[in-house]
Amino acid sequence: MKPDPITDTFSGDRGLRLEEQLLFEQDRPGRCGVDLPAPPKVKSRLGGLERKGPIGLPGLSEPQIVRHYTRLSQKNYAIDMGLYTLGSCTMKHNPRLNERAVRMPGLADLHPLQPIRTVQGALELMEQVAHWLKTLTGMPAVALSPGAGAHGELCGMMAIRAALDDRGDKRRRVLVPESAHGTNPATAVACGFTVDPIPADLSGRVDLAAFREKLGPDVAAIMLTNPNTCGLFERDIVEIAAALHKIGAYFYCDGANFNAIVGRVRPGDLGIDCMHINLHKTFSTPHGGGGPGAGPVVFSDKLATYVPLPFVVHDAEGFRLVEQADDGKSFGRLKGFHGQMGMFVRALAYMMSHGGDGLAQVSGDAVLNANYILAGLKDEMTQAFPGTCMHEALFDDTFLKGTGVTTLDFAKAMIDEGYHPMTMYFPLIVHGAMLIEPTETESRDSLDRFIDTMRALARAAKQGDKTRFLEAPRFAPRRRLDETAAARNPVLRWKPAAPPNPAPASAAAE
Amino acid sequence: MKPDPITDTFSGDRGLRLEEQLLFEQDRPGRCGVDLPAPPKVKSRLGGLERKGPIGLPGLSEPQIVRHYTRLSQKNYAIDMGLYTLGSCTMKHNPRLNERAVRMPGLADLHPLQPIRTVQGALELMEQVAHWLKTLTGMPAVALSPGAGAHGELCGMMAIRAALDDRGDKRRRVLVPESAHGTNPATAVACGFTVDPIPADLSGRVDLAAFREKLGPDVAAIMLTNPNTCGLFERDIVEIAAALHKIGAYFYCDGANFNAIVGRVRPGDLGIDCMHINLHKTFSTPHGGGGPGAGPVVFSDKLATYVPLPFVVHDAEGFRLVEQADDGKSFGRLKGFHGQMGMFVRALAYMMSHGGDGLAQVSGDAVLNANYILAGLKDEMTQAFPGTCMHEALFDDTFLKGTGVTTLDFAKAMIDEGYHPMTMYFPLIVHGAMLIEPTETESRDSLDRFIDTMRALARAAKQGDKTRFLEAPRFAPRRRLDETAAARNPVLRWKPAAPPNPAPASAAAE
Amino acid sequence: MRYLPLTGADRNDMLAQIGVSSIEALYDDVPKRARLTKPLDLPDHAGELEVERAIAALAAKNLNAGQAACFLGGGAYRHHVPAAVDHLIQRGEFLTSYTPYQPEITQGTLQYLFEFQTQVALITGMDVANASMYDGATAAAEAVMMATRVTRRTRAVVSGGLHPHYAEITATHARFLEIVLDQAPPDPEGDEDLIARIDGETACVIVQNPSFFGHLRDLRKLSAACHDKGALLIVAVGETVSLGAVEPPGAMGADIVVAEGQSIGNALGFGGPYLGLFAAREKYVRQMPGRLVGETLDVDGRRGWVLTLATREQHIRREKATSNICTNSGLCALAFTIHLALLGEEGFRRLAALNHAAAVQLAERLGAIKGVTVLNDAFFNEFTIRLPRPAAGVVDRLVERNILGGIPASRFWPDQPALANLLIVTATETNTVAEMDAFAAALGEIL
Amino acid sequence: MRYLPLTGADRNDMLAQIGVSSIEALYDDVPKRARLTKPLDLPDHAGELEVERAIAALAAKNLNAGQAACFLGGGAYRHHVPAAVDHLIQRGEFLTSYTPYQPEITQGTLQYLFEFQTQVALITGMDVANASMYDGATAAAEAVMMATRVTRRTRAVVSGGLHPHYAEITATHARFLEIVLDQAPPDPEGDEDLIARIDGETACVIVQNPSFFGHLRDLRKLSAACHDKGALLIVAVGETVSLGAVEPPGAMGADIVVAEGQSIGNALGFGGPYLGLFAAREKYVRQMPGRLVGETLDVDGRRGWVLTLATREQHIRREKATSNICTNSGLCALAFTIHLALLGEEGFRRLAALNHAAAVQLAERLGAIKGVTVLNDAFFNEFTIRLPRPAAGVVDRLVERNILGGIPASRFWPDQPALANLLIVTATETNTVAEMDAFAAALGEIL
Ligand SMILES: Cc1ncc(COP(=O)(O)O)c(C=O)c1O
Ligand SMILES: Cc1ncc(COP(=O)(O)O)c(C=O)c1O
Repeated sequence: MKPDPITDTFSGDRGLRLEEQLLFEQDRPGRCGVDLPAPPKVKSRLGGLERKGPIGLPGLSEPQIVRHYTRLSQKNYAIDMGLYTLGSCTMKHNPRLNERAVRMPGLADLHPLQPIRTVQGALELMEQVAHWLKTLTGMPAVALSPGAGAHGELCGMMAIRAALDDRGDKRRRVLVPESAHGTNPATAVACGFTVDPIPADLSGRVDLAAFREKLGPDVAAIMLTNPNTCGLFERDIVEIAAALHKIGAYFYCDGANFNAIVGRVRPGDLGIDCMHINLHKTFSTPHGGGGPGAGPVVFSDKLATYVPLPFVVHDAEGFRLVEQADDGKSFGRLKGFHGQMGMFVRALAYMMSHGGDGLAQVSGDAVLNANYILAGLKDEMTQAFPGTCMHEALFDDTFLKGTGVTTLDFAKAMIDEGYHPMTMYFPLIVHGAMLIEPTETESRDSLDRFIDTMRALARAAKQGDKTRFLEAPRFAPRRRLDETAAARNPVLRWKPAAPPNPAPASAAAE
Repeated sequence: MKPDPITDTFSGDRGLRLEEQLLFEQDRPGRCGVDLPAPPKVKSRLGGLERKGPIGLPGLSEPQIVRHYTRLSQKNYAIDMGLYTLGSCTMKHNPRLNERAVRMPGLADLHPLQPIRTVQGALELMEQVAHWLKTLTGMPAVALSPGAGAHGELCGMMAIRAALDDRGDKRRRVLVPESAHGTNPATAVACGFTVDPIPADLSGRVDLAAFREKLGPDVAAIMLTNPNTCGLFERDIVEIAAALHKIGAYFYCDGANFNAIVGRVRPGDLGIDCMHINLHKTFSTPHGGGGPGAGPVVFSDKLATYVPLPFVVHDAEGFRLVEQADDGKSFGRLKGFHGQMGMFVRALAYMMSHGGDGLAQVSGDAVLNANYILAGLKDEMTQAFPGTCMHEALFDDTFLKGTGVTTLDFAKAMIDEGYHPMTMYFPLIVHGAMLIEPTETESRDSLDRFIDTMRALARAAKQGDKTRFLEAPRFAPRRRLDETAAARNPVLRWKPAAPPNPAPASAAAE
Repeated sequence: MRYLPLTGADRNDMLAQIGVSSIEALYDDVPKRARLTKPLDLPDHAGELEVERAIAALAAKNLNAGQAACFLGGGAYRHHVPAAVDHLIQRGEFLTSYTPYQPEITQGTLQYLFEFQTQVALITGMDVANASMYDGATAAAEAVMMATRVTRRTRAVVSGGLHPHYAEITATHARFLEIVLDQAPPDPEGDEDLIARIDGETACVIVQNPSFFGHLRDLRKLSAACHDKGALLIVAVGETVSLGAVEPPGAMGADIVVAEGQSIGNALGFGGPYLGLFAAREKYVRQMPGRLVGETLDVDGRRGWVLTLATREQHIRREKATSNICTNSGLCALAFTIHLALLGEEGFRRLAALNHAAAVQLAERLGAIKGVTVLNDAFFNEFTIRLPRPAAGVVDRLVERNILGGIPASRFWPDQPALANLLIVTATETNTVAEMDAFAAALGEIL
Repeated sequence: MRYLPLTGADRNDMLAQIGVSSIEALYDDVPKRARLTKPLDLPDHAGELEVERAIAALAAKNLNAGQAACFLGGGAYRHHVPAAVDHLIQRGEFLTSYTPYQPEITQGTLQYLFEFQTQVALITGMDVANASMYDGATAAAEAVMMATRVTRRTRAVVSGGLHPHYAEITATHARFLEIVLDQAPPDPEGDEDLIARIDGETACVIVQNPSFFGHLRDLRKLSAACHDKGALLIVAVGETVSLGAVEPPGAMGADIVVAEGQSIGNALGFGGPYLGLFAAREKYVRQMPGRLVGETLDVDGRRGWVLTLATREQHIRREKATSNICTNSGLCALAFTIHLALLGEEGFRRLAALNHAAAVQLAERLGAIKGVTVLNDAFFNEFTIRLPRPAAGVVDRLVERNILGGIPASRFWPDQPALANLLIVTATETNTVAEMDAFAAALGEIL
């Protein structure tokens, strides 16, 4: 097919939008992106287990590698580029100071198993992070080691199991709102519990009556997100905590949304027993294309004795790591070494930057921005639950009814407009849910432009401009991808093509 | 006008291609991207010269700043993205090791006026760079301080003036080939010389006969680029040097193209008297959107006594900086402090990485890549001069004759294909010149793709597919810009718009 | 407040448009008595210079490995990471994006994860690999849980050569899932017999190669024994660089391979964040934990990548998920894949050879000291020596000479006197011969 | 050869396609005897680790300013640069692009240069500014040359308060262009009378504010005197941060302003690369050296930027160019503009206020030492003190106490005994009160 001079190019690239092959397709045997000296001649001590045959790794030079990843990066959307509305994920600005701090050789080039007296500064830093988190949550104990939010959930729920086991209590039923994040039920089961869903009321919060009905002697705990995944504060949280405690159950709070209340409300004052904190959400450590994160868990006195190993203690001789528990109460170890140190450094830099005086402004601005979006959109779109919201604005797809445009289509059209879409179809209790979290690091100008664009899109959908949605995205590096085919016939790694039949020499010469 | 659902968006952004306003248009008074403590109260000693009135700098927060420059960067082409064919500029890969080295606190956080014994490592490093450059060029002396190539030219030509002055010689005529870079004639004049152009022969080199005719007792020097700006080695360079020396004139060699011969030919063996080296070309220091560079100059014995201040010497007590000359022969100072230290560090890292053994491969591959392009294109395009080339391939626009497509149009079409165009319309002696320099850091696959694309474009032009060229670029962040209007009515800075007449309150309420 | 773009005037305007009087009013749902009325007892906000100074002051209280001669391993290795790696992972488009839920604008992340999966499969010799776990230790626990799902059995044999952290975490999970662990005792000599522990109830055997004590073993017999009894063999690799020199677990019959990926592309960083590698035989892919990226086409027929087989994951399957993991180690995986791409076939093999050679040179030096015995026959870049006295005290004395001289086994087994004199030492390409000489000389003097 | 993508096989294939037998054959034009036949006497190629170690070893032989208390200025200033600056300038799209000759794919560079030009014009109080020169010193020389073009006169008065490097470079150029300089003697007291030196032949007066010795002066009378005689007033600023506190040259009648931009956004870096700021009255724009970016529209009517007024430049005008400058200080200008964007109106003013306050605090402490006299009435963050003995020796003694205690005037004027006891000291926002106390105490003890 002849390329169209208006829409096509010969190379397949288009201006600054450049295609990029797989590393494996750029292989040249013998080429290398590093220069390593020849190894000294020694007698092998590999015991005859020398690796045989080629591994299959491609050979590229440094210039190609730099270009490869630069080009790949240019196919991504990121906070650094624009509004990343992905609700529940708190895509706030990641300060560059944090990146500088974590790379200080005195922190980056530290082996986790160095003698304790050579890492006093590192342990002190962990202790400082612990102090900030305990103070901000009003909780007496913290476990720093969990690797992310879901790992923090495991940590908390295991502590609850340990506490139950310790008192010989066999209760296993865990109440989980239907609106909960998928990690909550998955965690409960991974800790040997069973999950009992509780419905939401018309306001998007735990249905208090239904909750009370579920209570019983076999209830081990609730896993409740607060502010919840609808972006709402659980008004009855103090009553819920009291009711649980009355029956000897525990309150696990999913603190993924702590960013909405940090500096203004201490979860410890609400009666919870433990809560994880996503340092990669509330405390601005980068999301890095999917991780790493960190999920420290704060604990009430009731659970503090069961916290996992290791933890830092401080005495006359300095800082120490407790890696084995004397009393046997700790539920054990959950993560290699001492946790996500790099995230502790970043989070500390962030907390110190905002200070005790500034974090309330952080949460306040996050909530303000979300409500500004809510106010700006609620007449064109349909708000899922009435009233103001916390840090994220939730819409359902009622406004799209009859338009032939779905939440998915709407999201893809947002891509064309230069935005990262909101979280879609979550929470599950809202039809065609659209969960928009702007965060506090968005300027008003940015919000205004976003609101204008969303309103224009909503109007376009209602006015029957379907193409804009069904064809979307039109301007992204790829258009809609076939996910069904990907799952039906999974291709999960590159494989060399079968070598083509070499043409007979005579044919080639023709 | 209603936006077209296929080509337009409401926001004006398109997927990952995001528009960005000026900083000044994002101003909010009182907003700030840094947190500085309140200054301690002191009695002002500014002598009544306190700055009055607003400066007019815009207030933005850090998140906005990071986004602003990220978005701006995404409107650029760069070596890190693809083949940057800009001839004469040597757009080779810039190793990241160099960037790491230059940021070591022991080098980056060094004040230029510290006591000499606190900067022994820095001076030793400069001495090492000098040693490498002298050894690679076969010249006995070097001045490190010039800030870029053109500054190096000044340095060399001033040394020649100083030498002439020293012997009371008033000759002022400088021979400059018509193919020379504009900096050459500009430099000669800036040093008080007059410029006498010499033509090229049919092979693209100095016309030897014409050159000989120009010789005379008033000839001060030649400024000759070698390999020259046509990408060719000046075959007669040894004869040219001899002829000049015979009449008491000097040979300034423009070493911008040293990358073609480094490790294979020492300019000192060709009879030159001085030559600048662009560290940002041959030795891979980054071009940084236009600079900074560094232009050290090597000198023959004849000129060595006139080198500028300062320079490093080494004796029993260590390294020293000579900042005042005793003999009064130095032509003086040319640059603040001691030169482009950051470039010395990078260039040293680069030279050490390739080593004495590797630099010949660098130049060899650069020349090989250029010849591969030449061989791949010469039947579809028109080679400016016959034979093989050095590090860059030069074409003229004969192949476009009658197509209605100019070199400029062709370049703009290359943008659409994902390439940074070659140097255009330079050297001046070639009609519609296209000077393509791939450098040695381009892979063969990349060259093959480039050749295919260029051939396809050339064929398209010849087949009358004019739209592709006249409308180009179609896919870049901007299409062709009106340079005439820009020059006719220069807008060189942002100015606040006159405040719009506030609408009367009653009107606003409607 | 350098990170906050709203000004006081903005806030007032926005509140007016929302129709509330103050930000506080937006917190009306919070029980009154739970609202903080005065600032918490924490330091006030600070500028960059002040924060940087405070953290630098903490950093200065540490002895960093670059200031000493470092011979530590034990699951975290000090390798030279090319400058391009850190440069590239800091690009905002990688650093500040998240899980590629919207594939059209996250092809960059998806493609590198697809390449990462391929690399991990290749070096481990396995069919498929996921897009990373938190670390090698948690990956080991996930592997044991996966094996119980695949085999529908609940007993697991744990090698005494498995990193104690890996074993402890596995035990933590096992406890709550009623998986019974048959934990072999610490195996400093590398001669444990695991085959005897396998029976028809065994879901899996988990073994580390090289072991925590540095022993390299041929696992073919063990894998045959496992398969014989319908059990899976899980092989953990603590030092991924070893795979450039040593026969990969996949070639020795492993069913699941987990590994710590830190040692490629990632700094020591006092233990985290790291990344877990997780690879398996193709037939078990639907029981794997973690994310998977797959190839597909877009509506214009152009190749692209998407997250796939998500029905294994918590956000779709909730309580039936193969794992609760959500956020993983994306950026560490990026560092890993870039470093490995730079190395390529040739560099990876050479890096491994350099490491092995360094360790052999070190073993020769240390083994020559009177009273010191090297316990290993076969090893990669790490081995165990027996000293004539407790290793912990020796290590402390070495610190005085600026040598981080290995890990005393007592750090992990403080209560086992039999292990008190054992020291686990590592050499990598970053150790010079001068450092090794200094280490040997110092150790000789101290003993 | 990690930077070279061609393999041996590639080279052979490519040579075959070109039709030559070897790479050497492509060098046929080089005279035979000039071709190197054996490798030069230089070290062989080395890996990253080795190169990094070698350079780190050199770096370790320096005392870096962060390891000491640094009170040095003299045209290079130690300020805190926010981390975002270095992060952003390292983006490959900025770092590895070049002069924006193709505006359609360099709008990023062009826009930040346009913003830079605006910022420079604003802080200097001038109409227009260019896109940077090599450094403040070379910009000063260019300004004098420009003044001779504008006025068609050839005499220039040079203040004794101008940085000696600026003056020396100006003298170097002047010598070859037959510009006659009337150089006033060093002016440590800040009381020179330049007006008396101006006459009808004077092309310009060049003066620095604050002066090299730190003196701040009201230049209004001087500018009136210049303009009276048809001469231009050139004002050099060595410490650009001062413009956040001090009346800008533009408001005091300057015709051309040059400045060293290093102190905003750029590291000390042992003296380079830095960046020269160059601003002027609009009417002189066509005589300005260096690049200019201007606003325009594309064919679709969208705003964009281009290089403009190129007819002033060497690549168009060749021997008639206003300067021979080509490569400038683009990346340093980017660092400058990002830092200044972060500072904004409020931050820039506050930074300047902090600097001034620090210097006042330091002057109080040093002035209180017996035998020490502060020479300045009005200053910004730098001032000159007279010691009872030669400053050079004192500075050496201070180094022993880890204090970089200022710049002895004798470094610049070794032959002028009258200046031997003078020490020029600076304080910035990076100096703590503890450092100042230590400095004062040490100086007191040494004297
Ligand atoms: C409400 C909620 N809970 C838990 C999690 C899991 O956190 P992580 O991804 O850090 O494991 C998330 C993450 O998106 C979440 O939004
Ligand atoms: C042949 C030649 N000479 C001189 C120069 C000037 O060098 P610089 O830009 O470093 O001042 C250049 C730069 O492009 C050039 O190509």
